[in-house]
Amino acid sequence: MKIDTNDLTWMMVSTALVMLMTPGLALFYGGMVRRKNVLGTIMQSFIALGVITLQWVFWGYSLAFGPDCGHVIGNLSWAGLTGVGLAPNPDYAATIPHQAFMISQMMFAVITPALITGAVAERFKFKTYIVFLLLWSTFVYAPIAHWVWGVGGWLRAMGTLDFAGGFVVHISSGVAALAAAIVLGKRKGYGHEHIPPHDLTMTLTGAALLWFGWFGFNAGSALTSGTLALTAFINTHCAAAAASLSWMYMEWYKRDKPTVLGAASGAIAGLAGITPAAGFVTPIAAIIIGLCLGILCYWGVSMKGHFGFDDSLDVVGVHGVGSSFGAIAIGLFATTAVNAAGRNGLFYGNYSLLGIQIFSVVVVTIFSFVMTWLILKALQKTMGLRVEEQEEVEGLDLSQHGESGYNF
Amino acid sequence: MKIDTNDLTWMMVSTALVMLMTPGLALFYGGMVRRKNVLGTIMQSFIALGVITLQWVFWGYSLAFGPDCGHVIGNLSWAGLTGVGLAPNPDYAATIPHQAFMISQMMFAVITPALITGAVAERFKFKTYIVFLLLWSTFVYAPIAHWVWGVGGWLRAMGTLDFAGGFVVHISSGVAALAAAIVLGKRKGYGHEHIPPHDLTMTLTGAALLWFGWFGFNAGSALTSGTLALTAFINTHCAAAAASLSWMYMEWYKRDKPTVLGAASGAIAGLAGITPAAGFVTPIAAIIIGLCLGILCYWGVSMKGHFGFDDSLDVVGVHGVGSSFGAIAIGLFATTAVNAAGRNGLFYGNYSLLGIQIFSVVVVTIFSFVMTWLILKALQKTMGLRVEEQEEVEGLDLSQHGESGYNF
Amino acid sequence: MKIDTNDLTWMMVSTALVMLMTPGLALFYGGMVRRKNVLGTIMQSFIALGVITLQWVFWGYSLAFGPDCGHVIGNLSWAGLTGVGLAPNPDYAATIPHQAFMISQMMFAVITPALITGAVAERFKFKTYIVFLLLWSTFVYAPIAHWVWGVGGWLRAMGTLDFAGGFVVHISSGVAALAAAIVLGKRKGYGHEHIPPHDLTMTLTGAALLWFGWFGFNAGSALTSGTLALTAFINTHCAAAAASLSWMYMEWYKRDKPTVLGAASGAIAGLAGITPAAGFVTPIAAIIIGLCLGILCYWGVSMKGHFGFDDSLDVVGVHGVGSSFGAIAIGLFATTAVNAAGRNGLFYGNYSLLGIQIFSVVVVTIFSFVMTWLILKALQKTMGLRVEEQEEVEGLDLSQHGESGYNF
Amino acid sequence: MKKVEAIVRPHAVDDIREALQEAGFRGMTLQEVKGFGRQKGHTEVYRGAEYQVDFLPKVKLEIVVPDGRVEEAVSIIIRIAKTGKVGDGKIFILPVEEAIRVRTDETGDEAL
Amino acid sequence: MKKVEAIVRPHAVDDIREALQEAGFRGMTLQEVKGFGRQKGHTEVYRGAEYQVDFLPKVKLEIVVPDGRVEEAVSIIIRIAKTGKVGDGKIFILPVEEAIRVRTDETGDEAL
Amino acid sequence: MKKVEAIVRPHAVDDIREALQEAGFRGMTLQEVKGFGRQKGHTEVYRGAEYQVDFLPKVKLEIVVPDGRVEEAVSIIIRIAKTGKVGDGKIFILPVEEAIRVRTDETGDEAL
Ligand SMILES: Nc1ncnc2c1ncn2[C@@H]1O[C@H](COP(=O)(O)OP(=O)(O)O)[C@@H](O)[C@H]1O
Ligand SMILES: Nc1ncnc2c1ncn2[C@@H]1O[C@H](COP(=O)(O)OP(=O)(O)O)[C@@H](O)[C@H]1O
Ligand SMILES: Nc1ncnc2c1ncn2[C@@H]1O[C@H](COP(=O)(O)OP(=O)(O)O)[C@@H](O)[C@H]1O
Repeated sequence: MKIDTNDLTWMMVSTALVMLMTPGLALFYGGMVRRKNVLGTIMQSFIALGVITLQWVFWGYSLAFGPDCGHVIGNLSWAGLTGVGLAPNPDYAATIPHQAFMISQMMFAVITPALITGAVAERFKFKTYIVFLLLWSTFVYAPIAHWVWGVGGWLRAMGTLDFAGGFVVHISSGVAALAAAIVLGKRKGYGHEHIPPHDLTMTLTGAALLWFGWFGFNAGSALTSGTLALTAFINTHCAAAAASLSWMYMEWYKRDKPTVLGAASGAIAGLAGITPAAGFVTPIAAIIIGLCLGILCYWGVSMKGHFGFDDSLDVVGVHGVGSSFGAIAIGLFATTAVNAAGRNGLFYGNYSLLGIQIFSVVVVTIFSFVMTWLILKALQKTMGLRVEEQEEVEGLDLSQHGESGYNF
Repeated sequence: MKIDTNDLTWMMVSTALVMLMTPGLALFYGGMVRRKNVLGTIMQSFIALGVITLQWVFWGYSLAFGPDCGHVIGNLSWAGLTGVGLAPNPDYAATIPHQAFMISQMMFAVITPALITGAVAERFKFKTYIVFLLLWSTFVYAPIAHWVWGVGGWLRAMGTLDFAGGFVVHISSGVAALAAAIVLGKRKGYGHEHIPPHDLTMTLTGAALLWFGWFGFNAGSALTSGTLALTAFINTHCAAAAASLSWMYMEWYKRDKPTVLGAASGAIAGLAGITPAAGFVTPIAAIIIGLCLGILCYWGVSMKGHFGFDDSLDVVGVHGVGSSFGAIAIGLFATTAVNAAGRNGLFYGNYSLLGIQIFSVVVVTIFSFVMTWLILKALQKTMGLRVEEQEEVEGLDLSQHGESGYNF
Repeated sequence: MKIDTNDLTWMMVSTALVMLMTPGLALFYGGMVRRKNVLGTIMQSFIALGVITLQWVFWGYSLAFGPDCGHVIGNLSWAGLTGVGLAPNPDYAATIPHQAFMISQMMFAVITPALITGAVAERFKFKTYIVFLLLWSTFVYAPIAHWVWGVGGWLRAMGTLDFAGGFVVHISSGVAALAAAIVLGKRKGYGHEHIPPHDLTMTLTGAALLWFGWFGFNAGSALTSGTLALTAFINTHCAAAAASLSWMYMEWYKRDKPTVLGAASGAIAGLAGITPAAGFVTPIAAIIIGLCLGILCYWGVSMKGHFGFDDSLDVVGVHGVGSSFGAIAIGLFATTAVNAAGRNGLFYGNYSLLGIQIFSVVVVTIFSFVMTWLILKALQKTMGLRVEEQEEVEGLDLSQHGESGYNF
Repeated sequence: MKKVEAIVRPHAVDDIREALQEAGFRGMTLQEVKGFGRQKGHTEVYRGAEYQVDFLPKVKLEIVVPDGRVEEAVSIIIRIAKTGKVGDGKIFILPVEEAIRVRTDETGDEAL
Repeated sequence: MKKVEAIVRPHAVDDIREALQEAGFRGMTLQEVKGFGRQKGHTEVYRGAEYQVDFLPKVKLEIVVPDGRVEEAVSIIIRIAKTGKVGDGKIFILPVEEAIRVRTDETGDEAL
Repeated sequence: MKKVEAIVRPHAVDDIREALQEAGFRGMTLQEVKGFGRQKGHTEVYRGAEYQVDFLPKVKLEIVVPDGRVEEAVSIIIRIAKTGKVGDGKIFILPVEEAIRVRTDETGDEAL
């Protein structure tokens, strides 16, 4: 197998872009919490870069992509990057070094558990969080990644399509967020006190970095440079734009005022939602999907109050709802004209794909929910999940890290 | 036509970089307004990503670059990306998919009207602004882009040189900014109250992202990777550096203190000014042009007080003055040694180019001014341009969006 | 020599990434100072983009990389880019234009003196700083760059390995920082007053941009796209991750609370430390080096108090200590399996390299310390190094630039 | 008239405001302050350097009331602000000679 | 001596300062405060959740003046701060027993 | 009881707090304020537009003390805050009618 250095260039760029998304997420979330929790919130994303990077090298990658065990998980023969070298592994990417594929996948593994933290913002005990990161990534992320993308994975074998991580990244974390919000319980004062975002300019900056990095996330998932990457690139941008408009429109329509946080939230919803579909649909379809995503996720977020859980930064409503819709939309809009390696959806005459996609959403949802629930319950019993009430009042920055974000 | 995937890689990277400029601009402007207007100001840039993206797909691109109608505008046959596919369109870029050209141009179309908002900061009614975005992009941006860059465009036919959008982006928006500042009138309290920037660190962050993104803007305008892109890359950086120094020097000389905002403003002036020339001149010429730009735009901005309009964030003095100078400087410094597809300027023995460039500046200036004026006057009569006085006092964040930037 | 446009694409991307590191550093440092010094601190980095860019074009590049004079410095025959054209210079990079090498090296030259400013934060007179920038870059940076990387440079000839600037960038500036902290003396109130960072979210944002840009710094130092760049890319990321964890662990162990600033500091220590080794070691070695770096630099920073100098933002402890260790670690971990152009280290059976590396660390340390000391003493006598006491109390923003960072 | 100055914990403020409003007090003014007292501060660490932060965030509530309603206001504030732990704060009563409503020039109790 | 405490709208401050200065008042102290009163607050929306913000930004101006100049100071402030709309603010007059200038140890009216 | 209100330079605060504490004053409250007086402000420049900033950052320290300890508190503050340059600040003494500790309902000097 010969390496195509142009593909490699593209993958290095993409990987760097995806790496930037994790700090982007840190800012996106950090701006939405109260001032006293800003560092603690940023840290939950930032430290995932540390923890998951090593986890991935030492066992995570091998579990997710290593030689298949019973269609559900990789074995540990690639642990510590054994056998993961500079020659391509044509099973995953024929034109770039195997290590390039590994590091690019690492960035996905890093951001996924960080996404969950939005649901349990302002109350997660840091020590427990570190352990949660390791457990979740090992027992939830790795299996799902293997099912959907790993050679031998059962969903992949069944024909599930997930271009850039709709199932693996967004549905898995969106659903885990639901479980986490329920197990951890509400923030002190939730529903009663006023808990406004402390700095929306930080959130907007984070959203901008996420959007920028998402070009690497989606277009990089082509694993080569070329027209497929370009299509994913264009779809990503168009869906984000469309969803930010439609979310804004909903706010205008329902409350008379379009908010800036709404426009940014819409963009993220569009990005999360188009992720699974980015390399299977046309730009016009991406716009339609984006418009639906803005409306749907606006509604998803608005519903939160009715269910009574405190998904603090709306991970369920945005990532869970958004990417589930996107994954299902593949079953409608996918066309082999865009990606010969994909299949046609309902609108192109193929009925079966839609069912597979819906089934896969259900499977991943149940698995992620149950596993996350079990992990958290176990941690609750042993280490404790939440900071003490007094620490919560004081804020994570002081209680967990002994620092203050600002000394103005 | 075969696609060169390396060129495509470069174009995807460049396009992502240019996309990042719009949020960069949001921060650059956002830091310069008062705290109560920070979100409203950021939103005016951010939402352009939403609005213009769809406008561009559905009709903007076709008007600007579609098949020529009478040398002044494209027709609508490419609306909705009809016929804009993955094969190259050799009229514009022979080695990358037509869609790659389309999306790269989209990012230029997005940022251009956002630039104008600096002139009317802290007072534009959001609802009207959305309509203004659509009208301006359709009736001012698309024609000018067609004249200068479209196949059949009359300025292009005449030999006007504009490497990366000096006319199309910066002069057009800089002049529109002048019209807008005049039509909208001054901010309440302008010239009387102290209206300082609320967060210059945000402005500096924005300037940094703009500088970074501008590598994509200018070097990406080569539409291929290679020495031409590299030259534009180097010229961009050198002009920015030189202009930031000369602006700083002017402040030191005139007022004894070099400001940080001045150095950042100089950099942006250098970037805007070198834009039209980036692919036609040598690095040493770029430095000379940059040095002049810092001085000239410093002077441009200082003049504002004498004319009595409130170009709040100095779009006219920086983008209008800067890029006009850059466009004319092509007539002096251009050399076919750098770009065989260009022509020589005065210093290389060709007298005619200078005249063409000056003429084009005049034409674009008049057109943009008159059209912007008409659009704004029409909107003033119908929807109203400014927020109510009470809303202006309260700030755009609360009055237009029902949010506060900070809850410290 | 034929240009490989893919390598050129990669170098343009890398160069843009490295450019972004300087504003990243501005934010990293800016957040750690007091509010009244934020702009002055940001400016010290930002203006290096202006000053060193021109210095590099007009004489710096020629001194560093131009035709050798006595193995210690380049001559001035490349001044003003004379002879530095679009054809490759195979002595440095055979597949990209000579100018591409020049501009990529420029970004290294820009950030290096900016790194020093952390040691003398909150007290350096701006006028003197500009002169210091020019002198230091000319008399310290250029020679060291020539010795280590220049054709004919004596350390290069001796076999010193420095992949991406461990000696040239980090040791040189880390040691200069020590000299500067000693010559300038402590901040008023140091050791007595509480001088906390004013905005750690800014510092975190800066750290994120540095990490992101460092992919260009290290992987771009391969000067081609390909497996060597990829290895440097992976090592960079892994070392940063590992060091952020081990620094955090040290804090947890020693003080019971892991700080967010600590995790970010660890990441920067990992990045600075792996820089010389990035293209010579395996990913697993990079992780081991990273783990050591976090511990070592934590210790380096903690020592500061015992020596009684005020290295305000810990440049010595992070860059000096970190990169010295990294440079020496090459002597242990380097393997020609990773880079045929390198050599084996101790663990691969070659004893000589370790000695060379240690010797080079000593040489560069002494040279940088002595030269920096002399330059600063000369400036102290002539222009004065520190702002007046009253100006220090008022802050750099007002006293040096007549501005305030925030008007909240 | 008297000015009731209450220095309390920040999170008690919303409830105090509500309770006072219900009791018919229609105006008050609030500031963020830093308090120093028996309540211990906390330690912050920046790269190994420890700082003792002695001042704690408190809120100062000022409400000018007619002489007859001082006790009522005080008791409402105490009821809500009291947690029984060190740091609950203080209430000071100061004499006010005159109050004027800017909008109407009303003075005295009318102006409150 | 009396302390004149005026709670006014933020944007009136510069003008008040100027007018007082012209009238020969050479010192004053200012703080940003949050006010609650008859003037309505506003609603903020974050992702569909509505919050009523009751406290409004006001500025509190403190100026200690000799007994004889209280009325003058008050009338200047009222002249400029009055818009006639709800929320113009209040002025309170408090007794001051002593004033001392730190720099010179002067006391009484001298110290102002 | 009296309230001692001292408006001083920000950087003097830590030392004053320490000195007062040593002298046995166990509580105080602090606010950042902007002062206007004889001390000149500074000029800021934004893109060529000059602004005169008249208000200077000061800190206001409030400490309620028993009648008998007013002078002691004042002299401690003066000792530390005095630099002899314009802008050192002012101290005002106001009467306080009552003090209450929220935690214990103690009143009078007990509550301080
Ligand atoms: N003598 C005083 N003068 C002014 N403010 C005081 C005084 N004593 C206490 N305070 C304020 O009251 C707050 C609470 O006091 P503290 O002694 O910590 O607890 P407690 O009120 O429960 O005894 C302090 O943080 C400070 O703001
Ligand atoms: N009794 C009071 N004590 C302290 N401050 C008050 C009182 N009443 C009003 N204020 C302050 O005055 C401001 C204006 O009062 P408000 O009732 O809104 O309008 P108006 O003064 O026009 O009647 C309030 O925001 C509050 O800061
Ligand atoms: N009459 C006053 N009322 C309230 N505050 C005052 C008054 N005069 C001065 N101040 C405060 O004291 C500070 C110092 O006063 P200033 O006249 O500048 O210097 P000095 O105290 O040395 O004469 C001012 O910034 C202001 O905050």
